[in-house]
Amino acid sequence: MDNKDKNSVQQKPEEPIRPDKEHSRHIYRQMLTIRKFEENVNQLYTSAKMPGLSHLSIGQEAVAVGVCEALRSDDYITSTHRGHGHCLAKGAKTNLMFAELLGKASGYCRGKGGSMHIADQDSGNLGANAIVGGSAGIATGAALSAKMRGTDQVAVCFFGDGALGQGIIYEVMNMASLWNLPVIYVCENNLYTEYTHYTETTAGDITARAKAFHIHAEEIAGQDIRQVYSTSVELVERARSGKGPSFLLCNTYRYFGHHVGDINRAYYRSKEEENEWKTNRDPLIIFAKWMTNNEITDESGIDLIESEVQSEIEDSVKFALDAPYPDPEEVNKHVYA
Amino acid sequence: MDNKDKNSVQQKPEEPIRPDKEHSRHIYRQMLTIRKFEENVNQLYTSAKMPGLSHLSIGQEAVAVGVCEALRSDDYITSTHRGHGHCLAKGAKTNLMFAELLGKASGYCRGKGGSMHIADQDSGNLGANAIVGGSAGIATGAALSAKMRGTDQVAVCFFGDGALGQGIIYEVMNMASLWNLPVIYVCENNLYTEYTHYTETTAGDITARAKAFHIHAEEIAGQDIRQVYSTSVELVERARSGKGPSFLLCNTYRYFGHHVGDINRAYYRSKEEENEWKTNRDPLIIFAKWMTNNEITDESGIDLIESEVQSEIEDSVKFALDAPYPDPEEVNKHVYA
Amino acid sequence: MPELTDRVITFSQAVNEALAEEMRRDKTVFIIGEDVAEAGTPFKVLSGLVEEFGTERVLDSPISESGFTGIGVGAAMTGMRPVVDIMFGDFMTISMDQIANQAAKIHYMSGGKLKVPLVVRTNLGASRRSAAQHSQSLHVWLSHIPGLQVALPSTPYDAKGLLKTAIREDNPVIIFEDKMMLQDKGNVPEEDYTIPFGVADIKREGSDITLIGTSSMVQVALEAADQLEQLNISAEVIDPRTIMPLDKKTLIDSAIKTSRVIVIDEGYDSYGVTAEIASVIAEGAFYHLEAPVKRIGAMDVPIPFSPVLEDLTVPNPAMVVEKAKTLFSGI
Amino acid sequence: MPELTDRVITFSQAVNEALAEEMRRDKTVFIIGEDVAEAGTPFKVLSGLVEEFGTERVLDSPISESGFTGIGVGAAMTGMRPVVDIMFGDFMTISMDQIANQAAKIHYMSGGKLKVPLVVRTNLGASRRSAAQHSQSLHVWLSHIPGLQVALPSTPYDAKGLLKTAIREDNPVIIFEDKMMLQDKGNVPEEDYTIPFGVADIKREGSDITLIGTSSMVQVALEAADQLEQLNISAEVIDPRTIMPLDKKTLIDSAIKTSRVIVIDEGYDSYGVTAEIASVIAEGAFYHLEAPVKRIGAMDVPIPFSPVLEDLTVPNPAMVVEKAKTLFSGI
Ligand SMILES: Cc1ncc(C[n+]2csc(CCOP(=O)(O)OP(=O)(O)O)c2C)c(N)n1
Ligand SMILES: Cc1ncc(C[n+]2csc(CCOP(=O)(O)OP(=O)(O)O)c2C)c(N)n1
Ligand SMILES: [Mg+2]
Ligand SMILES: [Mg+2]
Repeated sequence: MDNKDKNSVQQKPEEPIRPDKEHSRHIYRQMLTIRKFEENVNQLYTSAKMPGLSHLSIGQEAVAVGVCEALRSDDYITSTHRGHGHCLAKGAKTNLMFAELLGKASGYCRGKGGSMHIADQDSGNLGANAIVGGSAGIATGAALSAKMRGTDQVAVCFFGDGALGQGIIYEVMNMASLWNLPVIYVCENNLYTEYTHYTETTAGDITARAKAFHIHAEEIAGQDIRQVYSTSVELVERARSGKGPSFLLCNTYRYFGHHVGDINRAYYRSKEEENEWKTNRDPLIIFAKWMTNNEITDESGIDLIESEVQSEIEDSVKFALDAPYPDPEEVNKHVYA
Repeated sequence: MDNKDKNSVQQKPEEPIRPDKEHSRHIYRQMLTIRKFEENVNQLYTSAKMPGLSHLSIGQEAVAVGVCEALRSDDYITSTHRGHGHCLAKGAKTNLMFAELLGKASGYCRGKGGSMHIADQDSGNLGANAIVGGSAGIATGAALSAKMRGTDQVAVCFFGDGALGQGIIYEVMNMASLWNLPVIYVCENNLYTEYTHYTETTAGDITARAKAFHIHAEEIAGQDIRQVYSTSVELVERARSGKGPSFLLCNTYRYFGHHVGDINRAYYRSKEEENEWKTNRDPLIIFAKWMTNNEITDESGIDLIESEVQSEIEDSVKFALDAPYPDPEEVNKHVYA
Repeated sequence: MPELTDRVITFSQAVNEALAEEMRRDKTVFIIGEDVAEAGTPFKVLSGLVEEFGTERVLDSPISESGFTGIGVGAAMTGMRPVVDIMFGDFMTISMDQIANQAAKIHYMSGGKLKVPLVVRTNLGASRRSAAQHSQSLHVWLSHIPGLQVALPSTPYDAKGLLKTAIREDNPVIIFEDKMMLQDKGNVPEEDYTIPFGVADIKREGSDITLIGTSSMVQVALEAADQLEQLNISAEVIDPRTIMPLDKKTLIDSAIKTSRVIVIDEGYDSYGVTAEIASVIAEGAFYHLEAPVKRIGAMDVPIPFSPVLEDLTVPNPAMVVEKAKTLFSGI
Repeated sequence: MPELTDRVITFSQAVNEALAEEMRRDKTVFIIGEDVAEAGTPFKVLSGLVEEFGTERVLDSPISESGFTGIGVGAAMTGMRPVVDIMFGDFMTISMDQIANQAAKIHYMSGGKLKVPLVVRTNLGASRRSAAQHSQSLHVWLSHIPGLQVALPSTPYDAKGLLKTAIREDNPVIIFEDKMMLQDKGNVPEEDYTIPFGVADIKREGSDITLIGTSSMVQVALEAADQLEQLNISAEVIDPRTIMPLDKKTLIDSAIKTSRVIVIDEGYDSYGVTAEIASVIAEGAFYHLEAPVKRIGAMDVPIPFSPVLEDLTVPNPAMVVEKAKTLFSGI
């Protein structure tokens, strides 16, 4: 592994595609929704209202939103254990998601899936996946299916740096390349697997792994939504127009622990590192600044979005807390279709 | 996949290490032993004296011998379903191998393993493997073990182009690179998996796959034993001296079918292609020519080797045919140590 | 029950016909696996399909069982009906995550929203001198995982009918063929038919003992039944045809009728299919059994290469007859 | 039987102690797995080991279960005694080829020449609201494969003793810990001791009914036994401790003595561990049983996330008591 600075993110030189004003505000709202959604997830956990654990993607919002904004709603995504962001960015509703996280019948999966298995067919989300690398085949299969059915749908496979350890990733990249499938492999390198720095688990050069299969690969700063969005637009266009698969490495960071219970992190990473990312590389701050600098909106516009999102989230939490649990008879339904 | 000529083999520019005369004759004998061994395996099959099927490596002798001649007897190898060559090259005896292939009690594995599972601990052969890619972990683990035990042993993992489809190969290459293990991944690209050309199953660039993990990789003409041997000496030296893993891509060809029963091959490859390799790229012919040109031996010297090998093989076949089958009580021995 | 037909074809032809018919009927059906196209698999079961349906629907894959099984799962979730070909059942060990953690659970985990109409076609059975990594019968693993269905055809007729049902099912189905049965012949109608899952087939009626066999062990049971007839023992032979779902009622009813049962399956004996079936019957027919339910599975050893050893590990009619005799001698 | 000792430690500490002691005793023992070093695994079971033994013997691996299990196999074949850590039992699906086709068979396939002294440490059990891919109990799969041994400690004492035995064994051993038991406390002697495989432990003596429990289901059985005592039913509770090898004699003898049996295991019910044990007893104690052997496994559904559903799927003492009552009421 190159002993490159942990925090280094590579800047793409080109000026990214510039979303229009309304789209910019929408993008900001989406990122903020993810952040507030997950802050509340953490809250629900610490107040013992949420069963089990949950993995927060706060800090990584620009990747989820930047990629999904480049997709159509009938395009597919597959996601991971850290999947709330992908799910929301692809179009899921916060109330049904909270309900799922609380194990309620009105949740996306009737409470049967929970945080690690949220799927929402209507928005093209084929599901989070609790097996690291477990959805790589599914995304690639969805791309094959799109090609076979003659649609121009595209499939995006989100996964973390840790999933680079799973052989299936290489198996399916090989096939995607051979068969020229419309699939984009989006690797979110947030520097850590659970509690181990990626340089201890990842030899060599990440994008070179994809390139070895003749897959077009790019590495970008995952905290800059404009870069993520514009690169994604290019890669989606490639896939949709039959130019085949690609690999997008997004350098990013999770602010919280591996899961909500991972509070004492000093043995694997420093407070300084966390602060550096939170302060100088926060995707919301960066984008808000760009919006105000470019007169897309002003402080009060941002405050308005903030309060709208805040009240949506509050309503959603309330909806979920009030929602009923599934009936006991549900337990052995849906084993077979 | 580069649409490179099927038969292309890349020549390494440097003059290989030149084995001394005696060693040259030994190398020739080893290659010839493999060839004659397998010709007799085919014979035993067609005359219905061998149970099951068997995969012949005739045509690929230079890879097995070139690599194993660079190893010490306490170095390790792991092998494949097409493993007779590796096994003999590492030091196994033809009589005990024939006995194993016939399912006899005096075989290397008491008849329990057969062609696809021959192992010979005494010569450092950790076993053939009937799972494509199945031994990649074992070889890498042997290298880790050597490092942990503080020996300077080296492990070689032989596998075919088809094994490049198995994810485990990439998982273990990653770890071998991270941990700087003394392991050499030897990929024998004989152009086909079972009945499919490797270009239909292998995207991109093979050595780039290893290099992406920062593994030193070389591609050589696998029909030229001098090249195989000299490159192997280098790579073994690297591994032994703590410089880490490497990957050796050997371009080669199997003359026979995927297994002894694969007689009608026209639907997947041409007679012309087969003849081209047998005539112009035969490792035995090439090396014999070099030996005579360089006065290492003359025609009669080669004939002598031939007749010695021939009689050894004849004795071995006879030994195996006469050997007794295992006792029925053997059947449930060795399930547990 | 088989329709009356004079047409006799092999097991292998029946499988091929089922695939061809379903692929003609439904454009979303496709095949993916190693050497499935021009080679038609090493067993030649798929010969001719690529010629009719092209390489777009008969996909030669790299040797990536985990990857292409996963691709099958994803394709199944998005409108296709893939038939994933795993060349030897032993290789499913490599794709068990995709089968047992993904395919099996997605419908349930999504609260019933997503479906995985996937077929995994693979095989089981020893006796081919292929040694320990090419001879296993691992069907019990799959039967243990909720969400999967497991079919074990024992005749050409069943092979065609069960495979068609599997392809039309909205759930993942693992269908195991015994490698030794591929050339077996039997009556197979030309018309379209399917065989419902969870319905056992009484292959032979009898009154003194029930022999329950799966896959090629049905033939072993039938041969044993013939031999038992010589001894004046009337054996009923039942083939569950699918072991998940399992037609417990037919098995228990027969056990109640005959009061003696032997279960024969080619998986390893311990913790195998025979254990489930034996325990279902021991419970369901408890008050009617004259003797304990007996189990005959493959010997609990890695399958040896040497023919003299391998043959000892697989159940055969003589073993069944011997075991049956002990059930009548009083103990 | 436990030595007399006052020292009380947790299950997790017992495991940690076993590893530390074996690593001190034998330089060839090492640990490999995800986040095993500084993090000491997410369950913190290995805390402190890397500090004592260094990163050379406590290896943090990439998330490559198949790869590092294979590395374990290779290291085991060449003089080391690896303890491979699979974070959740569900992830073994990814390394099943390395476990079932390689580790399990190498000794046999090599005619007894090669040995694989490998330990795979993993877990089983639901109830943590971790949903379908982090809650399974797949131990029956391993028990089905000849060449493997399977240990299921149910107390801190057994956890230490069985793990030590596993590490000293010359065969591959899969040891499953229940995630819910890690904080359970119990008496554990400081001295070195091992527990032989294949020897069941009678955790409580009784005369009216035998409750056979595995892993955390031993505790469920013990609680059920307490409740049954209130009903004047004397329950014997037996823990097989290893299910491969299985101490059939102790189980059958108890069944003969009590004449009624319930088997409780947290794997899926169908084709699970309960099937094997029930059928072994139904056969071995056939002439002594007053009622059919009853099985209680996990419900045959992917484990649901929602607590209200998940709790329905796992066997509990009330279910055992209810089932027991039916065995005494006539039919
Ligand atoms: C196959 C598998 N192995 C191990 C785990 C346990 N696990 C869950 S998340 C995780 C780390 C994943 O790291 P990464 O892919 O970088 O994603 P991140 O958590 O950083 O988003 C691990 C090891 C798992 N879920 N699946
Ligand atoms: C995991 C696995 N999948 C499939 C097979 C069946 N199979 C045996 S050999 C082979 C082709 C191997 O090709 P390659 O690796 O190039 O080796 P070669 O036969 O050319 O020496 C296949 C598919 C297998 N043995 N193992
Ligand atoms: Mg990460
Ligand atoms: Mg090849």
